[in-house]
Amino acid sequence: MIKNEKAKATIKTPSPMTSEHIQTVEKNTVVQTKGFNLWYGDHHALKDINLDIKENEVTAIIGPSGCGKSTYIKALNRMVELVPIVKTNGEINYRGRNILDPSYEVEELRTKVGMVFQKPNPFPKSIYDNIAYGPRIHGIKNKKILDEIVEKSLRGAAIWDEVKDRLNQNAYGLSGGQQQRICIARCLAIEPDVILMDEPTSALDPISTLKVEELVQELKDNYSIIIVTHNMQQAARISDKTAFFLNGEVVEFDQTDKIFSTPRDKRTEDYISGRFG
Amino acid sequence: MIKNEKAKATIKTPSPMTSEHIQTVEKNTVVQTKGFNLWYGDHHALKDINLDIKENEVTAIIGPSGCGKSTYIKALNRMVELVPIVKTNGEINYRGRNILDPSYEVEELRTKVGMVFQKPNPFPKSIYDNIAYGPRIHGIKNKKILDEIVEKSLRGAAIWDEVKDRLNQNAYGLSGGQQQRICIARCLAIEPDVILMDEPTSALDPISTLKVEELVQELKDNYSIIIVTHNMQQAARISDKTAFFLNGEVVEFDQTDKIFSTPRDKRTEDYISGRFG
Amino acid sequence: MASQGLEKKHSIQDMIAQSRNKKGKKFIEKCMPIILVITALISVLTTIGIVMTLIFETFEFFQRVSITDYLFGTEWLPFSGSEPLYGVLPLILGTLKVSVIAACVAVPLGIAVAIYLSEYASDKTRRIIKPILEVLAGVPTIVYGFFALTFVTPILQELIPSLKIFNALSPGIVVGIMILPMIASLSEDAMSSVPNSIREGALALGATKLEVSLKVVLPAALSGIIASVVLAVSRAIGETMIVSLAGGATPTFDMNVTGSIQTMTAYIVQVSSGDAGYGTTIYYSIYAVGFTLFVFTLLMNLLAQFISKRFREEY
Amino acid sequence: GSETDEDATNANDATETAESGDAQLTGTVSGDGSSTVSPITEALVEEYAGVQPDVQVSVGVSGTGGGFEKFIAGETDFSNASRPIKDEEKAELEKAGIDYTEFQVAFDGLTVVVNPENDWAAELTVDQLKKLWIEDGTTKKWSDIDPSWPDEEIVFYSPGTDSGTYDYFDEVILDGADLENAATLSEDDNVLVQGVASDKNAIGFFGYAYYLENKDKLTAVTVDGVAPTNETIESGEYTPLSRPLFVYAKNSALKENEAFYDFMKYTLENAGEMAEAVGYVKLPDEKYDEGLKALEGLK
Amino acid sequence: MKYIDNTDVMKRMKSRLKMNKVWKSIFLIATGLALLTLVILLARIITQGAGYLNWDFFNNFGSRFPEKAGIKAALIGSVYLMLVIAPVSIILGVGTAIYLEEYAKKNKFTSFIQMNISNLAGVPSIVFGLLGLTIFVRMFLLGKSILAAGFTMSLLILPVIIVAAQEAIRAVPKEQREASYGMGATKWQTITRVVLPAAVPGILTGSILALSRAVGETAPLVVLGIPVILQFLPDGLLSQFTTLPLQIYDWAKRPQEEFQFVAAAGIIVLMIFLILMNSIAIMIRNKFQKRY
Ligand SMILES: Nc1ncnc2c1ncn2[C@@H]1O[C@H](COP(=O)(O)OP(=O)(O)OP(=O)(O)O)[C@@H](O)[C@H]1O
Ligand SMILES: Nc1ncnc2c1ncn2[C@@H]1O[C@H](COP(=O)(O)OP(=O)(O)OP(=O)(O)O)[C@@H](O)[C@H]1O
Ligand SMILES: [Mg+2]
Ligand SMILES: [Mg+2]
Ligand SMILES: O=P([O-])([O-])[O-]
Repeated sequence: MIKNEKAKATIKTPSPMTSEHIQTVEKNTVVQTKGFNLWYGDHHALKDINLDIKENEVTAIIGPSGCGKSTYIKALNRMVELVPIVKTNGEINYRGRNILDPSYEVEELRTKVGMVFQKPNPFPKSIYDNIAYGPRIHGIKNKKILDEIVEKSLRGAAIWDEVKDRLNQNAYGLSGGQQQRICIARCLAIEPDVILMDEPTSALDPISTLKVEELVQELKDNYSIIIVTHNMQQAARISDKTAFFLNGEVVEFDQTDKIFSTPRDKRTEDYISGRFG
Repeated sequence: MIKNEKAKATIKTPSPMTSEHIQTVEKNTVVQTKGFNLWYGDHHALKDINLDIKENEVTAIIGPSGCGKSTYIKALNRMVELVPIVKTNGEINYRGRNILDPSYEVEELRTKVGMVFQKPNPFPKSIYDNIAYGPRIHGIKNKKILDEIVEKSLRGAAIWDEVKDRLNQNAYGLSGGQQQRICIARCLAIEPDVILMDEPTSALDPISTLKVEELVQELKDNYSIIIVTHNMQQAARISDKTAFFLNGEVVEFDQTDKIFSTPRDKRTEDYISGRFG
Repeated sequence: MASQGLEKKHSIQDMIAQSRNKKGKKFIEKCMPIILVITALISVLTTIGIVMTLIFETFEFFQRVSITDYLFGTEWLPFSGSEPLYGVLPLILGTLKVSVIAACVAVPLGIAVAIYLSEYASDKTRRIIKPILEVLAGVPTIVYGFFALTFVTPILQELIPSLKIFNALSPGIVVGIMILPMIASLSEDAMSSVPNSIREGALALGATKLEVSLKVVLPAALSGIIASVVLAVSRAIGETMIVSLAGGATPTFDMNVTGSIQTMTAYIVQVSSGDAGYGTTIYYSIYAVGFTLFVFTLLMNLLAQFISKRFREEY
Repeated sequence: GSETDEDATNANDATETAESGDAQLTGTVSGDGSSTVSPITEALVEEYAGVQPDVQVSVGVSGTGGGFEKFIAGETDFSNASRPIKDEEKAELEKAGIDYTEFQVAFDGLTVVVNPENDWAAELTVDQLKKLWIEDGTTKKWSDIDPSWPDEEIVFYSPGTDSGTYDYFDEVILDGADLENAATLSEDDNVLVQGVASDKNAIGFFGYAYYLENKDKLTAVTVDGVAPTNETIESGEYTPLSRPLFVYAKNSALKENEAFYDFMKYTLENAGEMAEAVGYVKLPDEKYDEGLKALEGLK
Repeated sequence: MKYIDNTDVMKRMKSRLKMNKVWKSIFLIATGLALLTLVILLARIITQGAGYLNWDFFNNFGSRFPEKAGIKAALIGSVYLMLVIAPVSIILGVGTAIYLEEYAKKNKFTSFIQMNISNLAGVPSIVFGLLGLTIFVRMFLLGKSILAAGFTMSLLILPVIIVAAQEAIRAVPKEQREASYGMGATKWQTITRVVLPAAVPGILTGSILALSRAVGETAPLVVLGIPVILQFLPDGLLSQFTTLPLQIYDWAKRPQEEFQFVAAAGIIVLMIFLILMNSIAIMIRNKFQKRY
């Protein structure tokens, strides 16, 4: 597990603990999780999590059902607070500021850290209104600016061509894969810094899955992406780094190719080879 | 794909089409699907399915989401009829009689062809009553016989020791894995001939999954089992034969080891190697 | 795309940052919960209002009539010039007669309708029949009252010659018809919320629809069904116009259902649309009866809640 | 409303008799009370709307007691009553500081009726009525009253205990004794009509108006040889079963509310006619003049 | 070691299937019976009252002549009453529901409010009449006005609306809220822009059904002392008025037989009013049926 306070400043120094340092140029850390614990009531769901998420990378989170993957990424934009019995301690620093600090406005945080969910969850509104939702709640009313944002976001989510002629139709008329890309576009519309994705393709067919995967690859040029997936091949295909969670702990966190070729931990190996999960 | 009318009578005759004939002793065919088609309204969900299920074997059905796996096994006990818009043609012969024949009473069929569902669905009753439900509706009222059936079925489902002291407690108090085994026990209690399982472990934790897998292996001594799974390792581990479905068609059906080592079809290979799904 | 995105990236976030910290938004965010709590408190105030309204006049009543005479007296003769008697039991009995008859009509029928709609009928049939039944529930009670008096009673008199014009049977049956849709609809809701997966579990064992309905769905929905019955019966207890019109105005303390009765509600209507002088004991008695009625329905409702909490099925 | 000429002819030219319709008034008048009086009031309100369309008169039908309750609470300008005001009510009014004046507006003849097939009891004396109606703990048969009458159980129908009609009957016929327990009581006089009309052994009593409307289905019993008719009731010959109907008016409202004064004046001028039109009996003319005089004194 | 005897099972199968058929017909008959009652009820009313339904009936005030008696004041009065009840009860009801579903923490106070609401739902309407008389007519000096009656009726149907709104709000999937919060929306923004729009059909359906109950209520208005005899239309919310059921009740008690038919005609109007409201509710429900 990794423990480096100022990854930003660290220069390439090979170390057995922080394997990402092997890379030639160390990227900026966007989100740094330090000694983070989370309880649902009495249930200790996340145990002493330490993870650094780098800029313009795709970080995959894998692990068996119930290991805390969703909980972890929901903690990163404090969505987990919607469950009233949640208690946390430790630190999660976004761009250097601890988001767990009560003075940190969640609304502000969430405009920076966007999220795409497992089940496509567009609003039962028109496609246009779905995308414009975010800008609007943040006070952007100018129709022309909104038009621009909508087009740009839909293009960004690689769905503009499919829907440009029916922006006023209800988003529920779209297929699951299109809906999911609408949700991604909706997230892009406020131009977040980090995008969290919780099994974004698990409800999609193979072709839609492929489209979303390609999209993720493109998006990482501009965004830092954290993606939860139960599909290990997917993690292997699209991510730069992979974290393996088990029973609320990070068992291993490393370059994706390393995790899949030469896992250090026996449990990681067992999981990857399909021996459980 | 396979097309043999009287598998029972067939003697080992090597053939390029029916790869199961390579086996030394040909087992009896229990369920034979012949030119079976199924529509949900206009949507052609199963296309010209031909599959022979043999006695005392585990047949796995794999394929990406939406390819028609659940639809197919629900057709085998006509549960699919619960969707009012379903239309079918072709034949499904169970022990030589076409179950699609309207004169075939579904209730009779379903006492022969049991089913275990994806999400554990015990009745909100005591454990005992859950298991005794089937025998009771079939007219068994004698308390002693019921007791015996309950014990035997729970033992059969490898959960007797865990619940024997609380048979009168509500089944909802159990964990997901236990509930699933209760459902299996409930199915065993009416002593079916065939057991259909629709992703029986997908909602379970690794340890429960293991238990259920072991159970399936044991059960095949007495039952013919058809199991849908999205976990390819699972299919490889526990099944004798595997059918790969794609877009409502059977792409390949063969001995499991063959499917996983040397698939004949490119699409099968792609799927197995995780290139989609 | 990438470079363009980068360029514009800051502009949207900048716009967002600009409009943030607007006072109005924060103010609304702070105010709304307070406003909403106030609306929520209105229902509490209503209850307090009801209890207060009833309690003062009831207190005045018990200055004049002893509580024990009221609670245990078996004769209710407030209008007797010589010696008025205020034993509430005949009124309660009248109310019970009507409610029990209503329940006998509505519970089996209502549950049968619910089973039909939830387990047998097609989606389309259900969507047509449910609203029609809701019309039945929405028929104003005075309409039912005249229906009982001018249609049901004469028919019943053909069958039971000794039946009086005013009786407990006819309004009982009609109140039953009135609450039937409530039981049918709420029970149907309870039954349809039993997950299909449980139904499928039973069907897959070879159970017939009847066996699924009676042995799986019904028990699973039992708490909802019982709660609907209790609610419907408490509605029957509170029903006013049907019993005023068709039940009569003679409180009797016997088990006869063919003769005239009076219920608590009918008494309140009788006095409040009648001749009793303001400030008389009779006048105050309607508050005492109203309070009794309130306590009755309160108990029924607590029972309903207890049942649905105690026996709630988790699926 | 659409009170046109045709309307006026139907109303026996009631509008023409109103000489107070010159000055157009506005204002609201509200009343409540007896259901017995309400048909007369309704007729008056209906006609008055033709005279003074801008005066809003509204009248509730909460029964005599209910009407007084609202009168005492100060919510109404006048209260209809089918019996004289009670002492408790007087006391409450005094406590509330409300001065009032009682006006008689019409007679209601209580009518005792039997089924047309009943040929034995069409003529009764007050004593027989007492015997019939006073509770004596037995199940009564017609033969108990007069041995020559049939040996069959009597079926009784009476207005509800809380009605003015019941009160009045109880007072003048039964002298306050309890009414026959077996009687079917109803607040709805139509039910009584139905009951008596459908049973040979039935007897009942209710307001004269209900008898008039159902003459063909019922036989009115003569009391001490006098049949209830407009003449016998107005002249006072039909005793003791005719009772006056009242309107109680709030003095302060008469003074302050010109519309109310005008409506009351209209009432007293036309009540007799309207009463007859809806099945009651008018008072002797002097009575109305007395009322008008008293009213003038309150202006 | 087989416990289930196959031939026995097959033998029983026949009788079980027969039972299934028999009971299915019983359930069907029960449903038919309920519907039949409605048909009889309506048929009787229509045969009695249809003859009196004409333009004059809608355009006349009450009258002592049955053939001239009309329903104008009552119909308009009922409409006015709705105009008060609908906004008051829906605003209070939805507000309460939002509070309970979105803001309230699961504590004693909340469950007390919840319990209180379901208790109120069972309080007889006549008791609400007593409450309205004391509070609105007397204490707030509203008199027997539309406002007083409207407030009383609003409280009467409030619990029903709260429960319907709660259910509608609860039915909005958690994912919808998460999507909104995930965009940085505040709670109130999420409620007004995501939750309420999605819940509106459910809220409206429940509210309209509750309102249709209010239209038919008689007992509380009798207690309030709402007048029946008047020859004018309301000219404001503090005006006096009357309502359909009161007018019908008054007619039905008249001595003249014709008034029975006038009453039936009134009932037809009331039923049309109700069926209209119910149909709107059903239309809303069917049009916006859940799409998640
Ligand atoms: N709202 C909640 N209340 C209580 N416990 C919860 C809640 N949500 C999750 N948990 C528990 O926390 C643990 C981690 O859950 P989480 O949803 O993060 O798992 P996951 O890794 O995302 O699993 P999956 O692959 O099934 O989505 C589980 O044991 C779960 O039961
Ligand atoms: N009730 C239904 N009505 C209409 N279409 C349906 C229905 N159920 C399934 N389908 C469609 O039939 C196809 C096959 O569905 P099915 O559930 O059999 O897939 P599956 O292979 O079991 O997928 P999964 O792995 O997600 O369970 C899908 O395209 C699905 O959309
Ligand atoms: Mg998850
Ligand atoms: Mg499936
Ligand atoms: O309404 P009453 O005339 O019976 O008081």
